[in-house]
Amino acid sequence: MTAYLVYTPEILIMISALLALLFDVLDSKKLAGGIAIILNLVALVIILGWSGITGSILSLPQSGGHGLFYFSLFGYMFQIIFIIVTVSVELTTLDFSEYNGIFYALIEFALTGMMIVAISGDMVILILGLELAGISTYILTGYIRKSELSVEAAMKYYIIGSISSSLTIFGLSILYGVTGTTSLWLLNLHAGYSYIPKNNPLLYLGFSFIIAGLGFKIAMAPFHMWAPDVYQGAPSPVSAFLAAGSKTMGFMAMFIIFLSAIFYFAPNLSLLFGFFAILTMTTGNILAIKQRNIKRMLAYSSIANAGYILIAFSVDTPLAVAGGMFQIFSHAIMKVGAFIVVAVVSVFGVGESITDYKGLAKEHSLLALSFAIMLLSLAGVPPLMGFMSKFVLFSGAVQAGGWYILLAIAGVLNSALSLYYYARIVKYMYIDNPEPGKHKNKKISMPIYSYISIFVLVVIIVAVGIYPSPIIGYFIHIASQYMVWR
Amino acid sequence: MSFPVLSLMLIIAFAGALFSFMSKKGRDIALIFSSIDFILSLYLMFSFTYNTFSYQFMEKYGWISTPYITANYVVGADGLSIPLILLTTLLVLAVVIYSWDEKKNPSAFFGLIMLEELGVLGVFISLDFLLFFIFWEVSLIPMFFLIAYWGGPRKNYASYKFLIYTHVAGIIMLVSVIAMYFYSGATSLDFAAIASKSAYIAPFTQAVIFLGLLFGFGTKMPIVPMHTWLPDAHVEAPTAGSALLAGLLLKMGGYGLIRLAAYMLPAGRSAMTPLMMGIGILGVVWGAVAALSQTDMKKMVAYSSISHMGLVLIAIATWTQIGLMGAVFLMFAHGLVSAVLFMGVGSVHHSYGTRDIPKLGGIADRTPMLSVMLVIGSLASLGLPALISFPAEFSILYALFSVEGYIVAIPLATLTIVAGFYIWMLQRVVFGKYKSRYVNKKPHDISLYEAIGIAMLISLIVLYGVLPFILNNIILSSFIGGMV
Amino acid sequence: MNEVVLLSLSGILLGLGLYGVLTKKNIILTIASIEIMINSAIFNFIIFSSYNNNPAGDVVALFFIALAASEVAVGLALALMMFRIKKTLNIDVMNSLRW
Amino acid sequence: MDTLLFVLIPVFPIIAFLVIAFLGNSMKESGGYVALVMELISFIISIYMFVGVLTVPSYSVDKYMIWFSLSHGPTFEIGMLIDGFTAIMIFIVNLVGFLVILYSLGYMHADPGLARYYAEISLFIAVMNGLVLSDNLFELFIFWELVGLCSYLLIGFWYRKPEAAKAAKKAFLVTRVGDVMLLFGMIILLYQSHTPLALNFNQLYSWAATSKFSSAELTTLTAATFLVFGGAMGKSAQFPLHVWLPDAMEGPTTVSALIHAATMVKAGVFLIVRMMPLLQYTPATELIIAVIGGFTAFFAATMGLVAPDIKRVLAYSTISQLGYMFLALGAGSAGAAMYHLMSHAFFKALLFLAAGSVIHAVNTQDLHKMGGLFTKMKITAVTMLIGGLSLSGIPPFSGFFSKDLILDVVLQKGLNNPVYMVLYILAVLTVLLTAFYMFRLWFLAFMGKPRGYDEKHVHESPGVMVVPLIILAIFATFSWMFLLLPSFSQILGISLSLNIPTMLIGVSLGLVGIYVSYMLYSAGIPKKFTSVVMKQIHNILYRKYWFDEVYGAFSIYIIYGFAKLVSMFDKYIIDGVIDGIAAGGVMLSSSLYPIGKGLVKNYVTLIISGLIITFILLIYVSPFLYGGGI
Repeated sequence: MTAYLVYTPEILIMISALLALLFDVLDSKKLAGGIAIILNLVALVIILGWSGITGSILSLPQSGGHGLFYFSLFGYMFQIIFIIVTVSVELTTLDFSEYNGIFYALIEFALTGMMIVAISGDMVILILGLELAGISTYILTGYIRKSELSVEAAMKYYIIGSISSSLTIFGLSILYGVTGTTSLWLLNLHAGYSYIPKNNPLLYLGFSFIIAGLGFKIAMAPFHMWAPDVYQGAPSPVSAFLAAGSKTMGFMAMFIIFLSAIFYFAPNLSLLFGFFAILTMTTGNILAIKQRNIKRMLAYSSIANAGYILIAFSVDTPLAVAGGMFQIFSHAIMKVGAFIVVAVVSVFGVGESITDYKGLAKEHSLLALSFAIMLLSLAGVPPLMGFMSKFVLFSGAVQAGGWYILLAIAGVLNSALSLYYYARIVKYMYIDNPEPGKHKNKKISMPIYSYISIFVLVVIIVAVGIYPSPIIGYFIHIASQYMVWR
Repeated sequence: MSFPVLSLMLIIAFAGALFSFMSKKGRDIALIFSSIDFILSLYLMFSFTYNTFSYQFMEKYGWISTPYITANYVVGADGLSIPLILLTTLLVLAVVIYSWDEKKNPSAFFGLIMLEELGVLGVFISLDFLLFFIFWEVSLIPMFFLIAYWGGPRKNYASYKFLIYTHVAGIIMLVSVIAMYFYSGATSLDFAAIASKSAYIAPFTQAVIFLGLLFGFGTKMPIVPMHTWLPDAHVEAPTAGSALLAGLLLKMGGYGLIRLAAYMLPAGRSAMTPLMMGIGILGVVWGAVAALSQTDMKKMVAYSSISHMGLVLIAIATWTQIGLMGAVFLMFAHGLVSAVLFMGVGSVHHSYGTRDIPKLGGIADRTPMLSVMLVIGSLASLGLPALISFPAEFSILYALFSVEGYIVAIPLATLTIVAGFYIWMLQRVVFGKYKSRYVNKKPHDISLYEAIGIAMLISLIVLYGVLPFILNNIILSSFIGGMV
Repeated sequence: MNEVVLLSLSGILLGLGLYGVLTKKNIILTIASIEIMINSAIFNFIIFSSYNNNPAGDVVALFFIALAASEVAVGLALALMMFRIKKTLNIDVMNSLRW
Repeated sequence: MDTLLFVLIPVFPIIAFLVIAFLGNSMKESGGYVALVMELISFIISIYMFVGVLTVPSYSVDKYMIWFSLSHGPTFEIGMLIDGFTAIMIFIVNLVGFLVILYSLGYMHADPGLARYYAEISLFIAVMNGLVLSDNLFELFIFWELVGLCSYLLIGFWYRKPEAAKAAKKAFLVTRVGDVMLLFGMIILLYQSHTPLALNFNQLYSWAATSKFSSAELTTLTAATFLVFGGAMGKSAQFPLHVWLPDAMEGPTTVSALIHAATMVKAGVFLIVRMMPLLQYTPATELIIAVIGGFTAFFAATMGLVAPDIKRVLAYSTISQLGYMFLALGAGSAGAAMYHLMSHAFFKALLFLAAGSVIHAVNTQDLHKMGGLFTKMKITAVTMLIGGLSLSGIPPFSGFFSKDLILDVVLQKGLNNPVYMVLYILAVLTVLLTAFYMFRLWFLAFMGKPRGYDEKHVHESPGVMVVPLIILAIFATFSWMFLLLPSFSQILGISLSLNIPTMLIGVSLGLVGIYVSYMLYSAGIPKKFTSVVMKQIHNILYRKYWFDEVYGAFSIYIIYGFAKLVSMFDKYIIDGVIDGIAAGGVMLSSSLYPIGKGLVKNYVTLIISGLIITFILLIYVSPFLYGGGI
């Protein structure tokens, strides 16, 4: 029995998904959401308890399910991010009447998939998790059935997503063919054995496919084209979930797979990821400048952030990997917050066009302040969390020396570029006057749950920004552990 | 550990900003809090221990301690920072008084000014790089808003230009310092820790890092050719913004260049000395000459700032005692003088509705007080002895001659041009026939608040011009001795 | 030799799938093409399983067949919603989300 | 003598300045009395000093306090050097200053800017005293600039007149050129001498006396002294920086008398007097000083011949006489220069004040509109005549003796050096010109018939204006008697040794000049010149050799043009590049924008191409970079 205790968080979340389905039948939306949130939080507490303190009940890392699962601080860290993101999104949707129990069920299923990816130790489990999350989010994207945009986004997401997952599977199959095992951790163990050829072109081909497939999930250029469309078309909470959760899952999967791959051809991957890092961040930032739709802009900003995070894959030192994880974490928090704000202000009749945000601070000062903090944090303005994570990440690149410093320079220049479009929105909110006829101030009840989630996220952003020491230390610890496995 | 006066100053500035934002009477709060900060900085100056080559009023608390990145909350002051701290608190106080009659959203206005004080003070007192950089960036945001909200017709362009330029400069500087940190193998991001190791970095690496720092700090100073943001920002900024921008923000560049670049990377500095000299001299000439052809008074003053900052760069490049003393003193002097000039120009704009030199004329007729202040400001800026800039400029020119010889003729000759555009401006604007076709038919002389704000600065301009040793002794006894 | 032929077959399947995705205008056909792509990957697993004398690949293939089926289900549902709104299954009309 | 008492000499005028500056607007006329009383006290102290020094001719005291010091560098100080030269100069400054303030009570009566006037005059006297008392070059430079500032402010006193504003600007900028040279010289000297106290005169002297200069060091020293002389050139309006002084006549006449005749323009001479112990090691600089001085003396006098403005004639005369002083200095005689400085101060102040009296009466400065004033303003006419005779070097007026001393010194030097001989001839010719233009002025103003002024209102000036004239006339006549005092001669190192032949040449040329002008002008304005050559010469002189035009063109076309170019460069090149990059980014953004056209197929195409790129990078590109390979 105790052997199954380790699956408690996943099981809890699965239960919450089923309960949500049940309550949907009973037409009790609040209850569905509430129970999902509570169970998620319980799971979160458990994971925090396991991972936060050394000498917890689990000795990490350890494998389970005959090698199908692998429990590590590293995985738990990502699970924490997934749960925070999901809970924030769910809290927000409690305020909106259009989301019912099915929504919570789907989002909990997606969360389950993500959680499984985080602890997966085998290709099968990895793909199952990815697909579970993927299929749930395809549906979530099309959740507003009446909306043409929503459905179209779902369709596009579905097509691109399934093509990508087929590419991923294809790549994994080649990996299996060359190495003879589907276990990723075994793969890692076997990597040192001489019978596995190091310079097998098939292996390169396999990894190319995997990169293309997972590049879709993390919205890496040139696999990013779907992201703006889908983020724009999807309901805002779902966009938040996609940008913060689904993308993080993609990175998680990449971390797991390239744990072994890096052994085979680290320098080649280094160059590859360096190239994609610069391409992705530049594409994201350049294209974000001209966007007129706030959600598209946030999507491009998300693409740019993927570029920054890719630096960690390229540099591949403990500090850089820690920085990459920190950046993943902070990006998830900031992006989910930003999308939630977008969702909330739409309730007040503010459209999705960037110019609709003009003069927002005059009417919704708290929302505007939170949004400003999130945007400035995304831009990397100190002393917010986004600055600290970029600082650690670029420090990692600089520490590695050599041409990696170019990555850091490209990163900082891009982040300067990004300041332009983030600051523009902040300026719109605080300085410009509202365009006439906008801001039809719908009289509605206060979206109190959304305010709570926004408040919590802002507190995290500011607090981690001001006192980042434990978080940085935690990430460095995880990163070192991750590096040691190699 | 003694009384944590430096942290207290930061807290007061922050509290002032917070309360100003929240209160309806932002200006009263800003006045009270900035006065307290000013008094505290006077306390700093008077309780300063002479002839010790170490930081004083030190406070140190742990902040970030991880295997790779260690940073602490360390603040302290020495002879380099004390004048700049004094300048900061004084200028903010003067600006608050000067802008007393601000009508447009005053609470936010004064809150931003206090926030600016927080950032700039933080830059001058923090002795840890991460802390330094945080304050560095904190100082940008309020200025961006000051320009973007209270600015002139092209405020959009100017505010973004300011933001992007200085932000790019900041992050290039960030990367350089991180490189310095890792290449030196320092134990933490403390200035002291980096400084104790950084001299052992390979010379070529030092030179590269130094170049990055020069770009970062230089853009802020600004040095040619990264200077074009300054005139635009000044022209569009409100008077208070211009005064703070020229008075304080430019000094951050010079300060950083001395403390972080030139001091910590001796080999890099000596490799880059010719470049710094060249750029400095180019800046001196460029700023002065460009100022000559400006018709907008604010733009003219802005270009003269570029010229003066070129002198500061030269002084740093000489790396001699007298040169550095001159650099710090000139930064202090220029802070006061440019603030006076910008305030004067702001009042001209306020009274007559234009700053365009050809459209003005004979304003001494209707606004004598304002004219006197403009004259004094101009004279101080062109380096008239017995006013504050002269000892500084002389020291720098002397240092330049003692290092590079007769090349000093170029900046010296430029002094004529500097005098030229100021005196010419005075002839056209202040003197001559009164022109009656102004926007304001009945121009009024400056208000009491404006006058007090300017007069505070002018009195110091005269005081330090006549008795420069008050400040020089602090600069010399502490920081120079420790550095050169 | 055997493997090479079989792998070529799976490669051709992948190419066919891709060709279908790129050329077919009908959403249903596109979904079918995607299925072909997934099948090529599954086929790969089976080939390698026999090549490696390792049953894991076969197991994986079984898993993924189920997966592909659920994916198709969702795809068809979405296509249905699409048809309700746009009254067409032409994939090229899906361009209201752009720049 | 209590040296500390002399600190008070500049202090009292400063008090006057502060009082008038802050309370002046409510004080109106009484501000003048404050200034007068304070200046009187200073004047009395300076008499005390003068007398004291005359009793102890070798008196030389240097009192200083540290200003600021560097541990690896010079110590800057402020202090007082009191010796014979100081005492003489202080005496002149305060005497003329006092008289001018007294005179102003009448002359500036009811001017709206009265408070400003007295404040600035007091400030000027204070800083001029400070300049004279300075014991080091650095301190001297500070006061040097401050007197320049006062000069600037006072020239532009009637700032509503555009000409006045323009003249003030010109004065400031032209002297600024000199000041910058002086600053340069100071920097070189400071670096070269390494005196413990920066640029302290006494220490400089002993440094120069004790060190053995190599030829390279001598070159440096020559450069330094020449640059210091550059400062003097600006301040004392020597060729080619003379252009500002005639224009400076836009200021009130009292200002011209005090600043632009008697005191400030002498600062350059005084500076070189202070530098004489160094100059003796640099004959090249001495020669330059002599050449420029001698040439300026002649050159300015020629322009004085035709100037129509009464004050401008005197201004050219001042330039010319300052040239004499520099000639003397160049010839190595500080005493002769100093003595001429003294007598010139008296008679030129007198001439200006008298001219002021005339202007006060007729309300014009144009000589062509005067005439026949002798009967109406007898005291003014007579005192001005005395001044004119003194200027023209007619015995027994003091100008005769001082000018003769200079001619004598130059001649002595000229006997060994042909350059000085040429200069001597120039100087002698200048005597002729001087007498001519001076008496042209006098005859045009006081003789002949009235030419278009309001005759009814013309009357002698009030007592406060006349008394200074009389006092100055006495000094202009009898100041040569100082030379009879042995101690005075000892201070200056000269004596009243009459060299009959040179004297005769000088006096006779002076008389010829007077005679010619009498022939031409005693009956009014003569007919225009008929000869083309004369017309051309007249034109050249009248247009001041086109110096203003050339300088104007230089500043407008060269400097201002360059400035325009630079700001164009900023605007179009630098900003153009930056904005271009920004615009390029935006354009790139816009052009990348529609990629994909929102069509899934295009997205898939991109994904496939990305896949191919990945494979190529992995398998082909990386191995080349890392030396690995498949």
